[in-house]
Amino acid sequence: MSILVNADTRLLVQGLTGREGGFHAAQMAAYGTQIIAGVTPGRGGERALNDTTPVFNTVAEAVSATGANASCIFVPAAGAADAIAEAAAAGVKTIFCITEGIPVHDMVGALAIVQRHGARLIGPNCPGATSPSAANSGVKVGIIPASIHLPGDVGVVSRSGTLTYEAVQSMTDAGIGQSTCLGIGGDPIIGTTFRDALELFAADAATRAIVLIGEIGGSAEEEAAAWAGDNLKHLPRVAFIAGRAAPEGRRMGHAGAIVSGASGRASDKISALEAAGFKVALSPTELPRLLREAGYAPRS
Amino acid sequence: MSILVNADTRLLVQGLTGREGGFHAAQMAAYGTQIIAGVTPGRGGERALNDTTPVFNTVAEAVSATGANASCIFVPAAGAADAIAEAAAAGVKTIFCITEGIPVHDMVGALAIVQRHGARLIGPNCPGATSPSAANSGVKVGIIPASIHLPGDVGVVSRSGTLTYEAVQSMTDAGIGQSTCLGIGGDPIIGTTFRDALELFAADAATRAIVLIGEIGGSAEEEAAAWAGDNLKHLPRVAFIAGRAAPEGRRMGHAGAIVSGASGRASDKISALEAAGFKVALSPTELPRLLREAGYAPRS
Amino acid sequence: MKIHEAEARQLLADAGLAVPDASTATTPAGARAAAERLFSGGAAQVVIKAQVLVGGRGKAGGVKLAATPQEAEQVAAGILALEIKGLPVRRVLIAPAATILREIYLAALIDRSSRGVLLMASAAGGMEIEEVAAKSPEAIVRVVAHPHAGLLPYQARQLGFGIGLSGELLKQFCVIAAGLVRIARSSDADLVEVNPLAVVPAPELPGGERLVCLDAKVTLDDSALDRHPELAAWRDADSEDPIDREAREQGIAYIRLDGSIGCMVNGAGLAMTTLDLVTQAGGSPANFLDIGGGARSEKVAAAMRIILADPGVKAILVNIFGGITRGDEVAKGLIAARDQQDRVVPMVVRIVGTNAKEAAELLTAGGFETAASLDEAAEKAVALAGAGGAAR
Amino acid sequence: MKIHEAEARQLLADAGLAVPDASTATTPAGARAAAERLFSGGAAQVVIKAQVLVGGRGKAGGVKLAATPQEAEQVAAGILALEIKGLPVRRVLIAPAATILREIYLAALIDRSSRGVLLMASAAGGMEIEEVAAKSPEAIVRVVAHPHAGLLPYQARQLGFGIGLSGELLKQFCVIAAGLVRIARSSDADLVEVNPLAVVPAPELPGGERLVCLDAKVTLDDSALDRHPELAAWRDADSEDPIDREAREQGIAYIRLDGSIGCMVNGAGLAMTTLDLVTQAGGSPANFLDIGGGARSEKVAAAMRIILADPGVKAILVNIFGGITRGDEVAKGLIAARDQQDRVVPMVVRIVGTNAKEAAELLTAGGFETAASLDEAAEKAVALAGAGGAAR
Repeated sequence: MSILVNADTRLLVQGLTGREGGFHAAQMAAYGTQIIAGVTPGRGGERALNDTTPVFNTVAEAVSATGANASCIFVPAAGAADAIAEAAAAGVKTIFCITEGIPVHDMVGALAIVQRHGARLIGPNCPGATSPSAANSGVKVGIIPASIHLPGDVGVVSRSGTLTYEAVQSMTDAGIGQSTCLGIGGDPIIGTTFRDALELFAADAATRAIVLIGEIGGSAEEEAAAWAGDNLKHLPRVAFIAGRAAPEGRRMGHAGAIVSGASGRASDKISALEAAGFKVALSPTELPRLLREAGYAPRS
Repeated sequence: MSILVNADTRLLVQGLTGREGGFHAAQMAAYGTQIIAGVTPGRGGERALNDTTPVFNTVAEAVSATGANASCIFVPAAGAADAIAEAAAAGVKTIFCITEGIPVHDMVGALAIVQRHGARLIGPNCPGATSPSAANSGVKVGIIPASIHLPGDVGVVSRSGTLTYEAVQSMTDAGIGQSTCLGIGGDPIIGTTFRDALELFAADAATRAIVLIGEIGGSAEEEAAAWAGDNLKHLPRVAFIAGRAAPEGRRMGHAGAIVSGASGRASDKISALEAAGFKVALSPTELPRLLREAGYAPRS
Repeated sequence: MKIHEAEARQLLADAGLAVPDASTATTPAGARAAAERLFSGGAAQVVIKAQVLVGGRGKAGGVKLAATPQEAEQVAAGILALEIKGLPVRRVLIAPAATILREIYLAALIDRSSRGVLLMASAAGGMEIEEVAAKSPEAIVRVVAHPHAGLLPYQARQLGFGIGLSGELLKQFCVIAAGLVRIARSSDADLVEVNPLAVVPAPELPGGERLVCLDAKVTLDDSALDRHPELAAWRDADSEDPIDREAREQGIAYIRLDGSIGCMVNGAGLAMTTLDLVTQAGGSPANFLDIGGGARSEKVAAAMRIILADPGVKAILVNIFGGITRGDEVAKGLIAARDQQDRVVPMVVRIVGTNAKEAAELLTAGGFETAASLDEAAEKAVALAGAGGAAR
Repeated sequence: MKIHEAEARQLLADAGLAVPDASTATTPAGARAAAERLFSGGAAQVVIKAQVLVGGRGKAGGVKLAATPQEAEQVAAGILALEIKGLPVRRVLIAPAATILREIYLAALIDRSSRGVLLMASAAGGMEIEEVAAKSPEAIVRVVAHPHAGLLPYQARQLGFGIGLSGELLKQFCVIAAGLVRIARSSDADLVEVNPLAVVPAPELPGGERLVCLDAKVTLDDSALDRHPELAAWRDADSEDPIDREAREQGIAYIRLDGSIGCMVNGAGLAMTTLDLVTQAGGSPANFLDIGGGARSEKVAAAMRIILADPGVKAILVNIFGGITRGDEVAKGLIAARDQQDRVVPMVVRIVGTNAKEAAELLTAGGFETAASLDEAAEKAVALAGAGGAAR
């Protein structure tokens, strides 16, 4: 049906009473997401989202009172790693962290706690995930604009925010819909990698093609390609890598986007993806054409 | 066949070149245990146990060179928790720690690392385990004297050292043999609890009765009894609790053996065990008689 | 190792927690001087507290208020003359008396079941936690700290919200809770307890209240004292019995009891069992004594000295199950010890296991009474102690 | 944020690691005075090192020896007159020259793949680790520190044995390796590198050798600087371009490049893509600029100022995909910015997503050149930049 978020997602929003959290929670609810609880320490007992949604002091209380099974975190950077740990320890299994600017050592600790509790983190510094759905209302968690989506069967995974919107919009404009569109975040230390996302898509019966949108820095695209070469043969797959024109040694906005020495170059990533059977676009607008060339046809 | 140690045990000894480690390793080998490696940082490249056994600087090297699957630790207290972590991180799944006097906060950390790597720790401050075997040579790991054992089918689990020997000797003298005899250690924080041991015995086809030897302090006996009441109905079971005459508030030798306020009393443990169908002896020498009264008969 | 309130407060203060300024004194005059400082610093009343390593000092008259330096001196003189549960009061702590609005209980302790550092908090401070646990167990909130990272912020909040705190008090509570875990970890403490953690007026703060640690109890892990020489120096050697000190220095676990049968055993579990069987046989043990594993003859002789230092001992039971410990070593130690002894008491010896045969020969040659089983040894010891075997 | 060697050495020394005594100077006379101190302290030679935040200073003549205070003054004068990779040398470090027996590489860094702090060590110190990785990757030993407990003792030993150390040197190595992880964690550093970690003679020690940290490179996590004001104060504001500083203070990610087309984009990935497409269309970008999410009109105006401060800019491409960012806000900012501008350069604007329609109306009313797709916008920008669109 989709990956990570679907009609069974019972979402709690950490930071629901904040400006960002409140705004995007309303957007999510309007798209069809079940938002069943909020957590803001010190605001327990209030109600939010036009009085529809209870707010709790702790995630543990929220989970025990509402049965939330996913969380979306809009907590400021200084407290976000703690919010992630709190969600994992309370038994939330799917945790999206939208917050950007979390100190990287905080993330090392938070991720270890996530793993210890058998949870999954998406992000931080990520736009979230949307699973548009033709059958019933779609579900989105995070900040991806609802308007760009079309229900369909192409899985999209990306390290960046607005670039993803650009790519998805071009697909939607070309009549190519998405099973799930997932932003994994641009930080050096993230919970869900490209490879993890590909594994999820590979196991999802509703996903019939893959779009991977990477960028310079690190080797996550290469690692995903190495896995995909052996395990993703059955799916048409295309990719785009941002940063071909980026100079060495300069951090291009994202904390993770930096070419250092021989590692992290766009050219290496493109080669690795092509070797794994990905068609690699030179512009996001080429993605629909390449998908078709890779053998993908939208179901009519 | 037995629990924890058996003919497949490929043992490495951490601290093999020390006085204690060398002495007990020789005893284990004489009993039939396969000792395939030793680890002493800085002594890598030497050979020990009459030149039969290679010594390595690190557990990782030892495991990769020899395929060791269990470890017995005789490292001094200041380094023992680190030795436990090293064994777990190197992939050793069954780790016995004989060392006593390890700071308890060190054990909190070491146990978390053991769990993170999916390993099992027995001890610390424990005498180890022996699986006597009629079919082939027995296997013992730790410091339990070989002479007290008789091959058989009663599982023995105990928090103490010499008291265990006393109990096992009385069984052996009465012609009642053991499947495995396990000392879990007398410290407040230990890797394998009474309940864990009972679960292992319950799943072992070669164990047909249980002897549990507890003592004052904590509530591990009560927790084991609560589990056994529901899950151990098929096995005759007897117990002995040391410390009926102990005064409140004084630590009786073992760091774990203390009656504090309303908790840790012998009388509560005895009640809990009796409620779970254990026959409770007033002296270790009564155990053979009570085993028979509980319906156990040695196979002839 | 237990440490006194005064030192426990210092650990808290060193960790940056809110602990009222206090001094200690060993004389009434010293207490008066300390009180004078506090009164001139603005205190309306002072509290004078006996520094003894047992509970219940309040009920025993060891905690009193004073409104003037003169009164402080008199009160201190009274307390310094007390003996509480057998322990003389050698030092008092003098602190400003606080206006307590509410009392909270908070402790960090090593917990066996969760195998970690457990935080316990209750809005019902001031009383013993065992009492709260018995009366209203639901009033106790528990959280297990992260095994390596200590108390995480969300865990501290969980505790604080759990006992009904909010706002400024919650923030202060979180700092204190995390601090207790930090102290437990950095000092290798088994227990760091603040009771009461008091809510006191603080007109300068939003909410008008703040938290202060009015009493503190810390127990250090004996196994870790080697790496904390500065804490080990806090051992209250004055209040330690000389015999207890010798046992500690010899590595012998010794606890004096009230009976007449001295016991020497190897292994804590077996030693407890020996006490149980002596009691069951109608006798009364004079001590718990574990000579440990692999004990040599010198240690056996030391153990004998320790046992005989108790004038109540009328008979001795030696029970050794040789594993690491060699039976013949113990037998030699017993023979040597008997030769050095001033006082002769009847003795029964049971040695089995490693080198038991050699031991038996030595003992027989030495004319010792022996026993084959532990039950038999206990019965013989009770008989040897004779009418004196009952409790003194 | 990169910090200079001098400050990096201080972090190491503060953590108790073996770092030779050193001073810094901003004048030749200061260097002479520092050298005099070292010579009178017993140094046979001193090394004078340019403090610049780029690699390769040795090859650029920024590291030199001196045998007398006079020579140190002359050498320092020469180095202080250098410009290395475009950066003027404003300060030198003066340290005693060591007798190096062997060089080791050791670093603690944030590692994406293992999602932890990775320790890398190599017996081939002195060269860049990338070079070692290319030539003999098997010579690099790696260990990932525990996520909360830091480098565990066994992990430090694994590293040390892995690069062939033993005895006294191994012990020292373990202390230093654990220290680097401690520094990385306590300072929120992405990288703490010691290269070379030198083996030097130490006749006083068993083995006759010891380890000293002869150079240090530390990069701090920008996201964590707020909680380390003492480290943030080390920012080398002198060597920071005023425009870079304005961008940083405005929360705008800005990197100046060599081309003629100024770019204003929301989102790092989209900004990189915009650069790629400008390049692909035959143009040359003048900068990377990400105004971030939810930018308001004031921030748009600031971004415009920053772009136009670069005299090489001949045309501007604005590419906004509205999500959190509202297109009409950006359009208003652009209109306001144009009104404030001294310099007028041609501009093409593409705004899609949230409030794109309102934005389009504003832009059309304002007479802006617009584009529907990113590809079209890139082509128009290249055309607007005209002949000047090639690299300057």
